[in-house]
Parts: sequence; C-alpha cells; structure tokens
Amino acid sequence: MKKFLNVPENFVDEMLEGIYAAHPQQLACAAGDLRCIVSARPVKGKVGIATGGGSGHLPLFLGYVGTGLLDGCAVGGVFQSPSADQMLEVTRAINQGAGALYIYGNYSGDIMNFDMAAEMADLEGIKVLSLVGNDDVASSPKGQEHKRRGVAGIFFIYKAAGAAAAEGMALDEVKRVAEKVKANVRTMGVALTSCIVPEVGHASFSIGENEMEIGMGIHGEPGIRRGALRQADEVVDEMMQPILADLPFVRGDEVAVLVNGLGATPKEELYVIFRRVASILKEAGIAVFHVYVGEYATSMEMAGASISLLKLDDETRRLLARPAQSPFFEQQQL
Amino acid sequence: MKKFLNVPENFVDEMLEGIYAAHPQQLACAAGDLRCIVSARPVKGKVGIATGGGSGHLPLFLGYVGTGLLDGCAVGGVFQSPSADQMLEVTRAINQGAGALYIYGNYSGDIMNFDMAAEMADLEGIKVLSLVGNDDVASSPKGQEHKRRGVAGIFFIYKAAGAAAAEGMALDEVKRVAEKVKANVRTMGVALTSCIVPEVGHASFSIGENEMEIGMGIHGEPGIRRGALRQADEVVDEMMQPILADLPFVRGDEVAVLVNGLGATPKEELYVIFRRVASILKEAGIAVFHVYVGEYATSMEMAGASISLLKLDDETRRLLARPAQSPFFEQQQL
Amino acid sequence: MDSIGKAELVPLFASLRDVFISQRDYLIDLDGKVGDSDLGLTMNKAFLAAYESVSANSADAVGRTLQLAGMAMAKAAPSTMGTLVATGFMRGGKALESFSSIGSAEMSLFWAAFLNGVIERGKAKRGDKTLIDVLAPVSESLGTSVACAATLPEALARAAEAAAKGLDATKGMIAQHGKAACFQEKTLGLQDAGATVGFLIVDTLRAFVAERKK
Amino acid sequence: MDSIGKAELVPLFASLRDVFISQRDYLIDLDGKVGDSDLGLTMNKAFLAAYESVSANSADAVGRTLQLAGMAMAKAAPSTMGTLVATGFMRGGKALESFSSIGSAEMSLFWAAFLNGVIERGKAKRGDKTLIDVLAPVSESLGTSVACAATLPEALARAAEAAAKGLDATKGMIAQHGKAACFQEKTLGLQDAGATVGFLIVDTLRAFVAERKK
Ligand SMILES: Nc1ncnc2c1ncn2[C@@H]1O[C@H](COP(=O)(O)OP(=O)(O)O)[C@@H](O)[C@H]1O
Ligand SMILES: Nc1ncnc2c1ncn2[C@@H]1O[C@H](COP(=O)(O)OP(=O)(O)O)[C@@H](O)[C@H]1O
Ligand SMILES: [Mg+2]
Ligand SMILES: [Mg+2]
Ligand SMILES: [Mg+2]
Ligand SMILES: [Mg+2]
Repeated sequence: MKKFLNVPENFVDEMLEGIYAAHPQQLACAAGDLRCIVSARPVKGKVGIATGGGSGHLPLFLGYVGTGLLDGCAVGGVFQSPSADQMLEVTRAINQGAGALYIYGNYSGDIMNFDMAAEMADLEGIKVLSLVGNDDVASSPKGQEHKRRGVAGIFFIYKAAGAAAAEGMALDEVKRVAEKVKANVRTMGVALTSCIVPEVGHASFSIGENEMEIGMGIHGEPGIRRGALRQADEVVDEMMQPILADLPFVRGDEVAVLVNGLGATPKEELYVIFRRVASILKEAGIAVFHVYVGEYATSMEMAGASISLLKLDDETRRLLARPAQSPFFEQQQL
Repeated sequence: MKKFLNVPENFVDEMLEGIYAAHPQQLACAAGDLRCIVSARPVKGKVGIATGGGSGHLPLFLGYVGTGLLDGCAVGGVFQSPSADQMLEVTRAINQGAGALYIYGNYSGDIMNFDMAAEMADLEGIKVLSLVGNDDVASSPKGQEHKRRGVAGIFFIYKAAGAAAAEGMALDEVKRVAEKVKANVRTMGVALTSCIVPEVGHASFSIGENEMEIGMGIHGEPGIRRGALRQADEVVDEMMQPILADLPFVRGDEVAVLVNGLGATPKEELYVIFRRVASILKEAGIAVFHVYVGEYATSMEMAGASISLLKLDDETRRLLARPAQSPFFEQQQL
Repeated sequence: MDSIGKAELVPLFASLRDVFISQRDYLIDLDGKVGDSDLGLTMNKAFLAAYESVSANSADAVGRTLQLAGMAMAKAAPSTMGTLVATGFMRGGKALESFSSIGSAEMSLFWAAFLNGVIERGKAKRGDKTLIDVLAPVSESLGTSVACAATLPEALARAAEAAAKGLDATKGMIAQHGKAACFQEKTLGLQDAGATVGFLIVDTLRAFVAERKK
Repeated sequence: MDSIGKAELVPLFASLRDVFISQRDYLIDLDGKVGDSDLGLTMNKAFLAAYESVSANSADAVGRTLQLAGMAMAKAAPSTMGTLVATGFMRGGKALESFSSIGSAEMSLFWAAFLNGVIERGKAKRGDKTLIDVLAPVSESLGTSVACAATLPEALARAAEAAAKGLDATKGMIAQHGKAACFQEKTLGLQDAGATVGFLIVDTLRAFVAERKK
C-alpha cells in the first residue's frame, strides 16, 4: 500500500484537518465535528444545499461546498456513509430559514441516513427536500433508473442547483432545477485498476494487467463488461453508445461534457478521451456548450475515467455558466 | 501499460487535439503547429510570457497559458523538449511589441532550444529575456543552485510574472519579478511509483513495493535517498527540513505553499501531507498566506508529491493574489 | 402491569441496555458469518445511548421520550441496523405522541409504526431476510391481540412467540440486502443477525412487563 | 578541389545525408549503451532536413545556405545533438556570411564558430565526453593548417585525423552531460556517441573534398 498516511484509522480526520488548515477562509466545521463541513461564507436567506457520502472521492463531496455551489457536507469514513446525526448538524448549520435541499448519490447507507436526517430536521421545523443522483447508465437498464448508482454526473446537479440557490430561488424551485438536471444527465465509467481503502490496506478488487471493466462503480461495484483493454477510441465508443442511446441525446441537442478521472489517470489521457467524445458528438450533430476535464469524482487512486453528458436548455445553460468557487473548483462566468 | 491511448506515437498530438477541442475560446495553435499553444485572448502591448518543455506534466506547461498567466507554450514529445523552431513560432505569435520572457525549467534540452529560439527571435527584432526555474532543493547542494532542476515551484514564477505582465509592467520589470520569485521558492519531492512513457510502454524505473525515493525528479531522475516508505508525517519532516534550511525560511516569514501531486496520489493524501506542513510552519513561526493543493506539475501517473514554499514580500503577495484563468487553473482575487 | 407509563421507561431501557451488553459477543458472531461483525458493538452503543437519552428526558411524555431515544441511537450508531432501529423508535414514538402510557393498543400502534419506518427507510420487504421478518409477525400478532382485547402481558407474550417464529424462518431465506446480499445462497441456513436484534427487543419487552406483573 | 563553392553544397549535403543513413544503426547502438538510442534517428532526420534546405536554398550565398541548413536541422531534430549540430551550422554559417566559397581559412573560421556555438549552447567543456572533444581538436588542427598555408584537402585530412584521435580519447572520459551523465564511471571505456557524429561530419567533408580533388 503506497500511500501517504500515518495510522490508517486516522486517515479521514487527518485529511480533514489538512483541508481546514489549508482553507480557513472558505470552510468551517459545524457542531465541533470535523466531518460536518460548511461554507465559512453563509448567505442570509438563501436555500441551503447539502450533500454527503463516504470519503475517498475528492473533490466529491466536500469539495463542492463553496460560493455558487453547496453550503454543507457530511462525510463518513472511506466509502462509508456519514451518520444521520452528522447530516442533521450540517442541516442546522446551513439553514438560513429558507429550507435545505439534500443532493447525494443513490447508495442505501446514504439514503437511510439522509432520509433520517430529513425527518429529524423536520421535527425541528427545518424544511428539507431530497434528491438522489443516479446518472450511472451502466448500473441498471433503462426503465430501472431508480436502481442506478450516482457517480460523477452529480457535479452538474450541484453546479446548477448551487447557481439556482445563489440566484435566490426558493426551495421548490431549486429542487425543480436539480430534478431537471438529474433527468438529463447520463454517465458511463471504465476502471483500469483498483483503489485501496487505507483501513483495509490492499486493493479492493483485482483486475488483470491488460484488463479494463466498463461500467464499474466508484467503489468497485461490478460493471457491464470486463475485457482486454483496447485503444482509447474504441473504449470511448463503447461508453458513448449507451450514454447517447439512453436519454436519448439526439441531433440538435446541446450538451455540457464532463470527462472525469478516477484518480490515477493522467490528464493527458482524459484529453485523448475527450478528443474522441468531441468527434462522436460532432458526427451526431450534438453541440457542445462547455467541457469539464479533470478529477471531479474519484475513487482514491483508481485508474480509469468516466464520461458524463448533460443535455441543456436555456435555464440549465444559464445556471451552468454562473461563476462558482470552492477550494476544489473555480469557474468564472462562462 | 494501462493507459487510454491509441497509437503511442500519436499520444501527444491526440491529447493536444483534445485540448483544443475542449477549450476553443481559450487556446489557439500558432503557425498551424499543434504543439505551439497560445492564448486565444491576446492583450495588445503586453509583455508576452512563454514557457515550454516536454509533454506528460499536465497542467505543466501549456495549462498555464491563460489570462493573468502565460501567453504561449511549446511542448515536445513526452519528456522531450520542443524544438527551437516551435519556441520561435510561439514567440512570434505572442509578441505584442513589448518583448517576451521565457520561463522554463532547468533541463539541458530545454535550455538549448530556448536559447536558440531567443537567438532566432533576436534576429527578427523581438527582444527576449529568459529565466530558468531551479527550485528542486534535492537536485544539487546549496551553492550549486544553478545545477538544480526546475519542478513544481515554477508555478509560483508563472503566477507572479503573469500577474506582473497583466498589470502592464515592462519586460525588464516582469523579469525582475520572476527573478525574485525564483530566488525565493524551494521544492522537495518524493516518488512512490514510476510513470510510463507511452512510446516506451513500460515503467521508466523500478522501485520496490514498500519503497519511496526522496528527492526524485519529475522524469525519474535520481533523488537523495531511497528507503522504506514511512508514515506521512515522517516523510513530510524529511522533506521540510532541507526546504526550510535552504533559503532559509525563518521565524516571521510569510509564505505561500504548494502541495503538488505527481499524478496518481489522491488529493486526500495531499491534505494529510499539508496537515503536517501546516503544523511545522506554525511551530517555526512562519505565516501562511495562501495554500495550493492539487496537481500542478505531474509525471504522468507517478504516485508521489512535492512541497514548495515561496517566501513572500508585499509585491509578490500582491501578484500572487491577482485573479488568473486558464482551462487548467482558475483563481479569483485572493 | 397492564401498561407502561412514563416512570417505567427508564428501567425498561436499562433492561434493553443490559440485554445488548450480554448479547454482544453473540451478535458479533452472528453478523460475522455474512457481514462485518459490528452488530454487537453498534447495538451496544445504540442502546447505551438510548438509555442515557431516556434517563435525561424522563420528564417528557412517553412518545417524545421514545423519539428522542431514537435520535440518540441514530447519532451513536450510524450503521444499517443502528439507523433502522433508531428510525423504528422515532416513528413508534411519534405514533404515541398523544398517549400518556402504553397499553396493548398503544403497543400495537408503536410496532406498526416501527415496522413501517424500517420498511420505508430500508426499502426491504418481507422474506428478504432482515429485521422485517421479525417485525412484521410481531405487528400482526399485536393487531390480533388488540382485536381480542388481550392484556399487555398477554399481547407481548404472543408477540415474542411470533418474533421467535419469524426469526427462525429467516434461516430458510436468502439475504437480499446489506453486506449479506453478496453471499446469496450461502446465507441459507443462517439466522439473520438484524432479525435477531428485533427478537431481542420484543422479548425484552415481554420479560419486562411479565416481571412487573408479579 | 581547393575550396567549396555554392555549387558544391548540394552534393556535399547529399554525402552527409547518405553517411548518416548508413551509420543509423551504428549510432542507435552507441547511444543505446548509456543513452536513449535515438541518435541514429535524429541525425538521419537532421541531415535529411539539412539536405532539403540546402537544395531549396542553393541560390543563396554559402554562409546563408549553411545558416538555413542549421535552422532546418533545429526544426527537424530538437534532440540534444540535433540542437547542438544545428547551432554549429547556424554559427558557422554566420561566420562565413561575407565569403563566397570555403577554403582552408574559411573552413577554420567555420569550425571555430561551430565549436563556440556548441560550447555556448551546451555549456560543456573539453574533457566532459561530448562532441566538443572532437570539435576542439578539429578547430585547433584547422588553425594550425591555416598558419602553415595548407590546402583545403590537406587541412581536412589533418582535421579528420585530429577528430579520430579526439573521438578515441572520449573512451577514457567520464560523461558529465546529458543522459549518459547518470551512468558516471560506467561510461569509462565507451566511445561517446555525440563525438562520433562530430567525427563523421568532419570525415565526410574530408572524403568529399578528397574525392573532388581527383
Ligand atoms: N435494506 C434493509 N432493510 C432492512 N433491514 C436491513 C436492510 N439491510 C440490512 N438489513 C438488516 O441489517 C442487518 C445487518 O446490520 P448491520 O450489521 O448494522 O449492517 P452493516 O454492518 O452493513 O451496516 C442484517 O442482518 C439485516 O437484518
Ligand atoms: N551539454 C552538452 N554539450 C555538448 N554535447 C552534449 C551535451 N550533452 C550531451 N551532449 C552530446 O550529446 C550526445 C547525446 O545526444 P542525443 O542522443 O541527441 O541526446 P538526447 O537523446 O539526450 O537528447 C552525447 O553523446 C554528447 O556527445
Ligand atoms: Mg454489520
Ligand atoms: Mg457496518
Ligand atoms: Mg540520445
Ligand atoms: Mg533523446
């Protein structure tokens, strides 16, 4: 296990101490709990947006707490849900009287804890709505979207909902925007190597020296097909086909693209991937509004990548274009 | 070799095609040569700043072409210098009548080609000054600074010089600022795994399953000490000691910090590293103005990290704080 | 004792706490077969926290006290069962908000809400080899007891029997949820760990009321 | 042939190109011992580009033609040796700007400027096991020849001899620059690859002039 860490049990908390130490003007911890992260720049009267999930996916989840983005986040151990109580603390801290929206991924532990937190917040008179990201086309067939896992595409939901809340939209409206983005985003991933959970100490799964797994989840959940690693263009073709067919994305659509690295894949390779994505979209008559390339949702040091497409309309385009800023993500007005 | 690529020989050009396709509003290619990258938003009358070097280090080098940063960049094959001719093309393209400053790393191939380009530009009446980054404390002892390699600390030179040029400083002044930053930045790196050059197809060097190499260069150049990987805090201590002693950084100084990932190391671990850096600096009575954590200068998929410190004065603090924007790096006014 | 009043909640939760202390290693063992061995630890934490909450809030109305106990459990034990049991107590407590003591009818309301909470939270159904396979027969049995105007001790005695049967039936099921789901057929023959917790809670209630009756 | 005029440059660069085609594998091999095996390839590219440049610019003055050949090499082969040799041709050509043909004196000027260019560009010194260990004796030998009023064929014959000696002497040196520098003591006994290129250029000049003399 080639990792920079001290005692594996302390990994998450030491990482968080590092994050607070690095970004004291931007992030604060709520209720004295390191794992409850909130923006140090609260905005009065704004709808609060919270997320959360296991650690090990930086910049997901806490990396999107910032201006024009999310207001708070609870994180658990590596790949483990935070507690409902921690979510509740975050909810209390970000509540500005306008209620809160939870946006998180479709994992049973997270769902149970967020639902419970919402219930507890409700008892305290804080109105909470929830939205579960499920963009991973590989994880269940069409028609069973509710079973799909949430992966990198959640970035688009954060970005648009964050901009909507920053514009002053009410809770229902922010939720409506988030739902719209959720309905229009699709992702496929491919993994080349495993990651290592510090407390476990060895690879989470094994994969052959020349193998790839199309559709593997960000915790190593089984994908669609394991096979020999092929040329980048072929791999991209195999990923783009189900993405395009699923929504479907059609001639005349305008999209935003996210080519996401899972941890160990160099940015150079992500651009080799985008090159093919761009040519496929061009061929298909689909216009590209904006492109994000980099690490937006990782699995520790897993090598691999995912491609997300978001179909835009005037409103989501406007919201995506808004400036945003966090210690992990900055964007000027597009 | 678990990489997303097609024909290895085409890797660099396909990556560049991907980059131009992704960021058409921000980057343009000069003289019809993909490897000559210039800002798509030239600023009339401004001193031009150019850099260059081998591919495989993204966001170095071309990632810093942008607003408030650099104006152009020539890239070579993976870990190979671009040609003098390509540098000359970039120089021509970014020349706004105010001359150009070359900022690049201390590698003989790069030096030869940049010197040659400067000579050729001179023949054409373009005034060029050059500055060679040499921040890697591990690569030569004190007193032999001119032999030190340039690594991630060059980011600080880019940032300050880019801001200086954006402020309208003349060529000599921009060079003076760059020299000042160069004189005040120090870096140490540590590598845990090798990287793979696509055309070579296998690891550039071998390193044991539980080994690390302190001071290894970004192309795998030998470092100071190879030994068993130890706890993160000890590794950081071993890196910080020579950094602090070299300038030296002393009680009362104010610094900017860059914790840089070499490619495969998760951001989580970089923050575990920064946590220790912060506590060492606090102990030493050195104030921290701003912290950058992430991948700023990589070696493809090498696992490892580097720590850079820049000692600030009023001028460099002001310049570092200025906004900047490129497809690979964004910063709002600090 | 025909109903549980405000004053009895503290000793009741003390019993629950003690049961889960004594069953700690047994539950660790059960969860270890097709899970991650944490159930004994998390249930210990959960019921210790619940006891402390109930002690601190014993002046409140019963329903409120139970809700707060649920919240304390959620905080102390964010595991699957911790969250499900916490949910159960919160929902059960909410159902009893307008009552001052717990007789057979209230006990039936409590477990019906508890069961619904667990179903809603965990999205599992009967036969999936979970806690629900104990809770559902318990809730049904209590409904029948209310219809037959049974006393609380009688109702709980029958409920505990139903729980034991439900628990035994989990041996014949294949796990569909949580970590055990990965083991599929291999879970056949094993008694579900979470269902065991359900049985223990109900059986502790039975024993508590039976004891006080004397 | 006592001097090389404008018209001779095209066949001269054709010879150089052919020499580096025939020496390709030999140079790959030499560079492979303590380098990255690209020298045969890069020198091929460099001298092919130089030949094409000279063909295209054969109407220009000799100095100018040589400078343009250097620029073409720089463009075609940005490796260490590509850049150094390109610099040499650019500087040597610049030194000949005011001359219309190359006799002994001009040949001496050319190589002195070539040598200085390589030293300035590469910051290496004599004894560092590089190209310079061939260029320096070549330049010295040509200076002596000019002082002794030797003809061009004589001067080049002696220069090639000096080059061969210089090249042989690199075997006793330890590499200080480039990729070979990492191998330190292990480079002892090996002939330097870049110096070999220097020898080949000078020896090709010698052979070209000797051939034409007949
Ligand atoms: N979705 C679900 N709904 C209801 N009960 C569940 C569900 N998933 C798991 N369980 C129950 O939880 C028990 C395991 O609890 P626990 O050890 O806390 O899980 P974990 O260690 O995975 O968090 C199982 O034996 C089962 O009874
Ligand atoms: N700084 C230098 N100055 C002069 N010659 C050098 C220098 N560095 C290397 N060389 C020469 O270059 C040769 C290697 O050339 P080449 O294969 O092109 O290098 P690389 O493959 O590293 O770019 C060496 O054999 C040596 O003669
Ligand atoms: Mg368990
Ligand atoms: Mg568990
Ligand atoms: Mg070589
Ligand atoms: Mg080379």
